[in-house]
Amino acid sequence: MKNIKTDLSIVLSGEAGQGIQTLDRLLMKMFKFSGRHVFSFSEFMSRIRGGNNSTEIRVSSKRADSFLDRIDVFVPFGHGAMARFHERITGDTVIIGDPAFIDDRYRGGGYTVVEIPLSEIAKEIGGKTFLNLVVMGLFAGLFGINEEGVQGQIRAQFSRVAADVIEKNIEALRKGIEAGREIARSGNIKNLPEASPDAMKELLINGAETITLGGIAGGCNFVSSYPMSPSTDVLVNFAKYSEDFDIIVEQAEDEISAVNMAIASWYAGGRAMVTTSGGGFALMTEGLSLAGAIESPLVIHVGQRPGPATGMPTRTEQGDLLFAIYAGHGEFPRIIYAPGNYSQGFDLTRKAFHMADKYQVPVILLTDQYFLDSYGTVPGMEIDNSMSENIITETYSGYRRYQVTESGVSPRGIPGYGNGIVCLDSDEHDEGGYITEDFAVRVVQVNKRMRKLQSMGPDSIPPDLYGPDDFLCLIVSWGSTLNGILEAIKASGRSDIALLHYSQVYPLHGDTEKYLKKARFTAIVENNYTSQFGSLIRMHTGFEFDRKILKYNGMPFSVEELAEEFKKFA
Amino acid sequence: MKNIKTDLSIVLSGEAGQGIQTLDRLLMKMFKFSGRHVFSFSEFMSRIRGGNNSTEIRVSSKRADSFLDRIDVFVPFGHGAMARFHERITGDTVIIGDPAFIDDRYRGGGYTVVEIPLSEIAKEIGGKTFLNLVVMGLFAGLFGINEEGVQGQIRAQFSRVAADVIEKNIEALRKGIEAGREIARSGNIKNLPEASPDAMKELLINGAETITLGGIAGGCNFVSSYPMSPSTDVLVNFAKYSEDFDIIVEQAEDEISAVNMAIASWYAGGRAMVTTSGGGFALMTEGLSLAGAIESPLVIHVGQRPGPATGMPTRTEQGDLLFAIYAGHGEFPRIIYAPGNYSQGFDLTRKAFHMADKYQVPVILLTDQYFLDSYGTVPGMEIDNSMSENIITETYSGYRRYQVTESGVSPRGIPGYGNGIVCLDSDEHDEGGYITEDFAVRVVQVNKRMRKLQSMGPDSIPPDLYGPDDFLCLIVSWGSTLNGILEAIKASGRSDIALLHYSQVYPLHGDTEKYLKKARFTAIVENNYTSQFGSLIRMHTGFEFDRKILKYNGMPFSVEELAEEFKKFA
Amino acid sequence: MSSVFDFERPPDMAWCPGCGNYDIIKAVRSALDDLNISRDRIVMVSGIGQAAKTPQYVNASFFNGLHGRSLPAATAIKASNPGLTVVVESGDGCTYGEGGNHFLAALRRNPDITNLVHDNMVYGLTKGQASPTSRKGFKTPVQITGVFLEPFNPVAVAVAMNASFVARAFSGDIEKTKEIIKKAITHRGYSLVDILHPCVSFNRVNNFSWYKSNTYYLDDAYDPSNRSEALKKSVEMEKLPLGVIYTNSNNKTFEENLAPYKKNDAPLYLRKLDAGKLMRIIEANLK
Amino acid sequence: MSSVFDFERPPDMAWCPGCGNYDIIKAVRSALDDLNISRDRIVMVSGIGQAAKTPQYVNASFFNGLHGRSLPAATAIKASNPGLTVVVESGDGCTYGEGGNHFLAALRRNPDITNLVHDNMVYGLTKGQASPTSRKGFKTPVQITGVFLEPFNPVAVAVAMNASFVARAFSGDIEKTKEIIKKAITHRGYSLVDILHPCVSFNRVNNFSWYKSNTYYLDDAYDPSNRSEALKKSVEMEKLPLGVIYTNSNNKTFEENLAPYKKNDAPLYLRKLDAGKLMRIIEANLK
Ligand SMILES: Cc1ncc(C[n+]2csc(CCOP(=O)(O)OP(=O)(O)O)c2C)c(N)n1
Ligand SMILES: Cc1ncc(C[n+]2csc(CCOP(=O)(O)OP(=O)(O)O)c2C)c(N)n1
Ligand code: SF4
Ligand code: SF4
Ligand SMILES: [Mg+2]
Ligand SMILES: [Mg+2]
Repeated sequence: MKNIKTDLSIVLSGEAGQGIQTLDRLLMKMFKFSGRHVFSFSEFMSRIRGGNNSTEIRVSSKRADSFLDRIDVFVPFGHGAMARFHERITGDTVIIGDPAFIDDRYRGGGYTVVEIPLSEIAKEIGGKTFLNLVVMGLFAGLFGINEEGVQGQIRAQFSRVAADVIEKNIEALRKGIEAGREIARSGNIKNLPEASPDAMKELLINGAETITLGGIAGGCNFVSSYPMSPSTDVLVNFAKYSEDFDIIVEQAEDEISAVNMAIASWYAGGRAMVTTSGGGFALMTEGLSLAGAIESPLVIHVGQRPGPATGMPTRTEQGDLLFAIYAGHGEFPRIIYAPGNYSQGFDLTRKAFHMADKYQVPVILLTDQYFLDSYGTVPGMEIDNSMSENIITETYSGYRRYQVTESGVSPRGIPGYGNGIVCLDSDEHDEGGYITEDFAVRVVQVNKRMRKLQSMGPDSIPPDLYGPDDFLCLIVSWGSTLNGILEAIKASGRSDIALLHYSQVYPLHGDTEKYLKKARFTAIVENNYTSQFGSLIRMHTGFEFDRKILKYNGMPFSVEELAEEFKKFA
Repeated sequence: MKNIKTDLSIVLSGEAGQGIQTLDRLLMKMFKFSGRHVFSFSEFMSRIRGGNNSTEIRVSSKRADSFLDRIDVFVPFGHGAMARFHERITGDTVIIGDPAFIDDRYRGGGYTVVEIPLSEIAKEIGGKTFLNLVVMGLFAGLFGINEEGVQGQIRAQFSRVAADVIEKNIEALRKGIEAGREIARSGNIKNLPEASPDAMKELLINGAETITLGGIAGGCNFVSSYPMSPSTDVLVNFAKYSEDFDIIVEQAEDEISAVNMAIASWYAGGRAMVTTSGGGFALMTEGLSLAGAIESPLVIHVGQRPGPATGMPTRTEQGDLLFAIYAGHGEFPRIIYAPGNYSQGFDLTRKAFHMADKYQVPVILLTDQYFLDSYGTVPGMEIDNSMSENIITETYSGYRRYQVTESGVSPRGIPGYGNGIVCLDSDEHDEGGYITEDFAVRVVQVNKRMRKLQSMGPDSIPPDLYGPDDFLCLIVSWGSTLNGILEAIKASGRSDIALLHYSQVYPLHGDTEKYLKKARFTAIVENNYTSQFGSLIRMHTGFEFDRKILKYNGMPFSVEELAEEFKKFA
Repeated sequence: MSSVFDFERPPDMAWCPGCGNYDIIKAVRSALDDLNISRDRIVMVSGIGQAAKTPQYVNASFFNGLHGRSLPAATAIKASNPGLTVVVESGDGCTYGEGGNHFLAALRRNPDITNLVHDNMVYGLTKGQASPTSRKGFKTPVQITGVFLEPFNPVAVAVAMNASFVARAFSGDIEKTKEIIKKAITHRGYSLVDILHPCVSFNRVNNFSWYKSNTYYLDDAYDPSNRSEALKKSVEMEKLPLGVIYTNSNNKTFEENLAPYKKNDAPLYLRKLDAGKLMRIIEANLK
Repeated sequence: MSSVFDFERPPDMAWCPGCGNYDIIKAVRSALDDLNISRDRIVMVSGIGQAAKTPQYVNASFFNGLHGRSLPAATAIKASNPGLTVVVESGDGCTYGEGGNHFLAALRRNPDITNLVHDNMVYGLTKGQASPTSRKGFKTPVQITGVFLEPFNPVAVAVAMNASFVARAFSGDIEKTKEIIKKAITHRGYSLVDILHPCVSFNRVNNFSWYKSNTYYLDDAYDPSNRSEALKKSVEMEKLPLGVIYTNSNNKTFEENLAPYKKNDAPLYLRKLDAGKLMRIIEANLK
């Protein structure tokens, strides 16, 4: 039996449609209220019912916010719930659950099994639906969490449910708590993570919500999208907030419509965004090129999943980076952000609106299923109007939309605001926006557009260096791998390793070479096959990494597999 | 007055709809029959009537097949036909034409003007429509081309026209010939290019036709496309040959349909291709990714034009290279060819079908308006069945479409041929083609797909080195810039310069580094703003060019401007 | 009832218990059996969605392509090998939403394929957003105040466009649905069957009993070749008529119009390039 | 006849002499003048094609986007600032071909925009391929044996989908076309006007006199609000009826249904983020 001091990893596994995600949220909230740091990652199949889904919840006294291989407590929710986890279930794992759901091979010899007739308990109370509450109670009891507090949470959350049902919920909870206390007493699971006061104050959020809220903080008031995993939650969240913040949320007939609507909304004074995944983004690339041609602001969220084509709709990958950078015919500047944690998710989405508006370029937010579907906590968010204001000009007679300027950015007018007219053409155009076939004008307009790459420089986000300034080994990564790498560096016990993490992946920041040259050994970590960011870095610096750590099976890196790799660094 | 020994450059300039392109073809044919090498490049506006279009015809005793700034003879076909050419009309240019069409600034002082009342002559014969024949005659007379031969050409070409109209054509021709002889006698234009016997035997072709004929030679029997300049001619040509070669030619409702049709046709035993330009290709990127996922052969022709978005629909650029390389979400192998001359246009399109079939990957043919719309001659073409045969397997009970093999290539069955069934899924799939969510199977299938990058190696086309093996300066280029660079190297008088030209631009050939390292000075020539191929080379070799020669105004490089640059090489 | 399209080992079907898709696949399998269609001469084509998984559960060749793109794929498959029976199965979102433009094109092209649209008036696989056929007022996590767009009526559009075969079915009646499917497959030309079916997970409004009480079968006297009658029937929205609503056999099929098949029926894969002819034509045209 | 939408210096118009587009733009300009629409409150939206160049020649704001994508753009412009008059002008290929799916969506969404489709039954700008409305038998360099697809009938589809305003016009009659356009612009909701016009360069079949003899005006007694009459009229193909064929004012417009406008009319650009509220909601929901 392992002594877990600060950090417990719980895996709940069952079929789609059993409500494991609901239970996940209930537990997360409960643990957070009890003063624990929490993090959970859900992995699920592309189906509505059946199959096998799971969630890993980490409960911890310090921030612990990445995917772990280790399973401390495993709760199966049905037959076949354990099969996919066999390699991760070890002698240190405590298996808690219905006797019927525990595979025979775990019985007798080497495994710690706590059999509790969970389904029966639920059935006695009134049916399967109460199973979740029993399990919630079980963990409340195990952790010795204040019973009234948990009851309060349930009463608040189910406030719209009939009174007798609530009471049954409470009963289920109580039964669970008893069972949990029993386990605690048994001493099978020792040294549970203790409460830490700062956790309680944090906000509980998932990646998708950081994008939505960041968007709202950036003044987003127009969202046109077509549902596509794993980005749909962002669309759903915007719909949820649409009435509160006067946001037009429109489900488009297809992604092509979505992106053209978003661009045209900016033209007419909206602050628009689309959310999609790789396949939908592919359909938007002509629109992206349109934004480039007419110098329209545009924010595109791309939640990556494994490709090509439909690929693995509910899994994770970082396989669309170079596509995002070069998507769209012709040449034009763009910005690509890839948040590494929830704060960045919020801040960068907010900033995306501002940068799109300031430089009149498309900004792409590149996330992935791992980022979007994992829950965790964040201390707070910066909210003011600095990124949500329209950067527009009142037009006047003679106003020219594409007036040539030193920065390449022309004052942006919108129709209906001022006496001028605002003319946009996807053909090459003159300063007034009218079609031109003049070669000299073409060159002037290309130069003007491309000049923004320079103008944007000061607003470029440098990579973040985590770890010792005098590192010997340097890991480079981008996007959602941030937390896992940081935890793995700690776990590796190596104090000579630093991480250089990019949340702005394009344009590549100028400091890159400086950092890389300093290192004795360099490695890149990417959730893809070809090391796309590594290729980008080579394209811009000539630099090649000593080691490429790549994963492309559809799952995020685990802390353990990374730590294993880091230990081997020369 | 310049003494032109081997090479005359004629520019005809007028409005859209005046039939300048028809005249261009008539003249090309006539000159070729007379034993001259010919080349012509048409540049035109994106409109049907009016505006200003021109064609530059080079008539030469040796092959001369690239765009020249120099204009030896200029014929205006209307008011305003000269304005856009002022910088290129010099004291050495002989201006021949209707007094009404010759701008005043060319009269008196420094310019050679030959006024001939061309329109009046045509009118006397019967109307404007005869103008072309008068001009044709004019050049026949000037060159002293056998009159009967030219008459024969006319009679053959207009065989379906009423007899009296033909006679009027002949009359127009004769009037022109008289005028031409007059000019010849005047001695204004001296030393016209002499005939060379080999020219007569050559085939007269344009870029678009090389793609079509190469496709047919590759066994193409299914073309689904949506019209888009400058690629429409390829579609039109396929339609023209459809009955002769049993080709299904379908105008799709949009590019998305086009690409999905083409992929599905391969599935059902067709050999399919789409032709489009950047904007249409953007819409096909999801389909491209589908081809990657289901390992479908696919041939896509992309005729580049300046972007972004609608850009300059009838102009040229090489701006879609990196887009083509990274288009489509997810990771999968592909091949990209970029023909540099007509032979390559034919050979590579033919080969594209074979390679697509052999490795079950999409193959992209990247051309541009300059390549597609310029006419010239080619000695002949290799035609046999070696590239047109289906590489398919008769299926059997238990056949599995994605059987894992060492090369990554699985025997390709098609439905209806054999007793087996052929199952294709855009989701990640197992060997049988059925959806899988198994992480291990995912990895096996990714590895299998990506292994083809290695297997394809032996079939990879190395870059061609033109010039001295012991070069000091090395120019690198790709696609349509080939001929212009070769002529410019000659014109520069520099014998230390070699050209390394890529007709396969992706995957980048392994010899690249070897060549680059040998050079004292390196330069890259590209018809774009950002030097996309240069970036690709750096991504793969770390190598950076000393000099980037880039042009992005919508026109191809001229020999002179390149030669100017080459002369400056250190 | 066993079918030649069953698997030796039954596949793990990814549909929810109680879903109408199970009934549709039964009707499809037995229609194919009834028509004696051979397993190696049929191709099932689909896009992406819950309905689009159908081909995975029919033991035959399939092309399971992109969301919304089943019709161009099916059209090309049929055109490349007209000897194959081509059946397209996909959802309402896939066919009328993402694929709307291809739906219009298929109506015009008239390939000899059968298009079975599993119409549950919702996006199932992506967890319950409105589809083009969702009724007004239908609330979802995206349409939070209810759908306010006019529902798409595929039958009316098809009849208005003078389509070849237009029918509506309801999964709840497997036998009648099977018969309609058989007519659709045997009909020469593009056959649309909009098959209403309940989605028990995401459409609680248009459930089994809703369909029961909001549909009726056209009576035997109804003549589907009468266009003006069909037009009238097709726009009925209060109670949706079921059965074959319109047929029009005046038009040739897409395949019949294609260059290769004017001379012979051989599928493309059996044809060879005539290299000599190509050589001759090149010499003749380009010299 | 001068218009506030004229330029000081007349632009170089890229249309062929004799093209019907000239008549359409005249009708549009004078309709706008008649309706007293102010130059700074109107946006012209188009895709790509010859027709799509129209906004370039009307002295007003315009959004000349991608081929086929005029309708999503126009819908979003109107939704972002409902105070603007939004007129979409594009070709038959652009609107019904590449843009077919958006056409279907616009019919369902019912934004208060006016869609003038310059229908010359051909792709003009790309030099004469068939468009969805090309008649059977029409030969082109791509359709070398003639079009064999059923022509798309936008009017029939629109009526079948219970659209808001459906009309057909002919460029040859500027005055009547103008009146139809005025009705379309003043109508609340999505208004489709399919404007037949000759393409003198690429459509030698459906020329001026063809249109003259293959169209007729609906008489004054015709009641466009009668759907079943409209359905009948809409499918007439021998002689194409001209005029307002169908109107349906039962549905709210797209904009009226949108969250922001339920409380007030202010266009999006005049609204500001309520940062305090955002803070409160975050604290309430996520704590
Ligand atoms: C280009 C693209 N956009 C979006 C998706 C995501 N997606 C998959 S299925 C689906 C909707 C399915 O609805 P429907 O066609 O009605 O099928 P159902 O699941 O209801 O049977 C969507 C939006 C996708 N796979 N590809
Ligand atoms: C995505 C894309 N595909 C194709 C084109 C090429 N294209 C430009 S206009 C046009 C057809 C125009 O036809 P129509 O809309 O009828 O307009 P018209 O020129 O006849 O007025 C096409 C195919 C394009 N610009 N973009
Ligand atoms: S989500 Fe709906 S349509 Fe899909 S399987 Fe479940 S019940 Fe059927
Ligand atoms: S091509 Fe046809 S539609 Fe276009 S301008 Fe000329 S005549 Fe008009
Ligand atoms: Mg559905
Ligand atoms: Mg047209």
